[in-house]
Amino acid sequence: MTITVKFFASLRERVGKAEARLTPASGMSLQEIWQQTTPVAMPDNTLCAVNMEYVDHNHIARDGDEVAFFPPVTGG
Amino acid sequence: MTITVKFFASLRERVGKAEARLTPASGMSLQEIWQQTTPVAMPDNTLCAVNMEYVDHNHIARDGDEVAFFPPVTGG
Amino acid sequence: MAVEIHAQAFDPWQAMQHYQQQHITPGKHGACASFIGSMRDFNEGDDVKTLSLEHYPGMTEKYLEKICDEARSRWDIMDCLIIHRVGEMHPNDPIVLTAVWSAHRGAAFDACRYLMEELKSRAPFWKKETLKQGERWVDHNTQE
Amino acid sequence: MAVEIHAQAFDPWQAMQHYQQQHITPGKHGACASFIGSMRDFNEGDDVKTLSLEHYPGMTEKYLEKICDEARSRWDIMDCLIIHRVGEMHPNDPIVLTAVWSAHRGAAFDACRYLMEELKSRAPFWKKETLKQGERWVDHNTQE
Repeated sequence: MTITVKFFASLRERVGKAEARLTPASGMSLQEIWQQTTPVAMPDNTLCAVNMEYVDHNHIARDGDEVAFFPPVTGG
Repeated sequence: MTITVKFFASLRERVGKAEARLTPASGMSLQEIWQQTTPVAMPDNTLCAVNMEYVDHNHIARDGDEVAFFPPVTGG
Repeated sequence: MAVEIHAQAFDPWQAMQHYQQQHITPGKHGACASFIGSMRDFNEGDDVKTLSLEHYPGMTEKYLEKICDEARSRWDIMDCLIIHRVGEMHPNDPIVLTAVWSAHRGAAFDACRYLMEELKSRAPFWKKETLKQGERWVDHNTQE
Repeated sequence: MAVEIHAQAFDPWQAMQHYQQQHITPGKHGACASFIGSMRDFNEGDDVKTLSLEHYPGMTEKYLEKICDEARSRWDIMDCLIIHRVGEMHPNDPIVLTAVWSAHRGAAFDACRYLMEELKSRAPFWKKETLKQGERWVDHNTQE
């Protein structure tokens, strides 16, 4: 299975990449996905989305999912 | 003394005049001014102003005052 | 701060843009909340063809200024603008504009709404509608 | 209902006017409440020279549409418009516009404010400021 991982804004800069691709054997929690993708510790206030919907850190990503990590939003 | 009396909107039409002038010997309440100016009964919801400030019906008008009677406001 | 009574149709968007360009220091405000009230072609279940708006010259401006001053004393706002039409108007014509500029959005939203609510309850304006069946004075304001 | 992300400067007043002309049936709405957020040249006590706004293409639009849908389900409104800038901008540039059309003013005011509050708390946008001393990510939104 393939999972696409995206980092935005300050997290992209901190992690040093905008995107990564994982091919795990089975579903993984977003916590595990972060750890597999970067040695950087996940900041406490990190927000997560799967397929462009907010989810929590324990959500399990599945084949084909687009996972995103980003800091608190500051638009408007 | 001279008091100018103005009527607006539906009250102007009901009373049949836009303006009147009274020359009473002394101060008069707005109730009395209305009665001196028109035989029409004052509608319950009539608003009063003296010199362009809201006042109640018992307010005493003085020499030089501009008194106005009008229905509930409906702007905006 | 400006209060304007217009006897002719006005463009509320252009008025806001012009006012901002002329009166608001660039880069200092973060928020502009505004409200535009327009003439509907129906009221109380009837078709309305034209609307005639009367005011009390002098007192109307005085109360609009008073309401602006109250808003400025209650909220931390930079400036505000009120424009109100009078005379005969047609469906879709803008009737009223209230606009408030401030550093932060909460004050702009609160003050803009305050201007409208106070205007509707205290500023001496009166509406008369022309229906198919004839004319009638509007005797109370519509629901908020 | 429309949600637009603009990579270039936009004129919020013209956008509202155009949207109304094209999408709002004349004479049916009595109220249009709007909010324009603009770039200030200061934040947290520092001078800000430029602001760079990043978003998550796809998710941002999805959440703005979701927020509009929620507003339409909660209040009796006719239409709404959200425009948000992305990319590099300068002090005084409009960042965001939310506008709501309805028959009565209460729904327009409530829904317009809801759009802004929800946008600020849920729509994936991130601001980076350029100061004299260098760049910094804005890590939380300003007070309401």
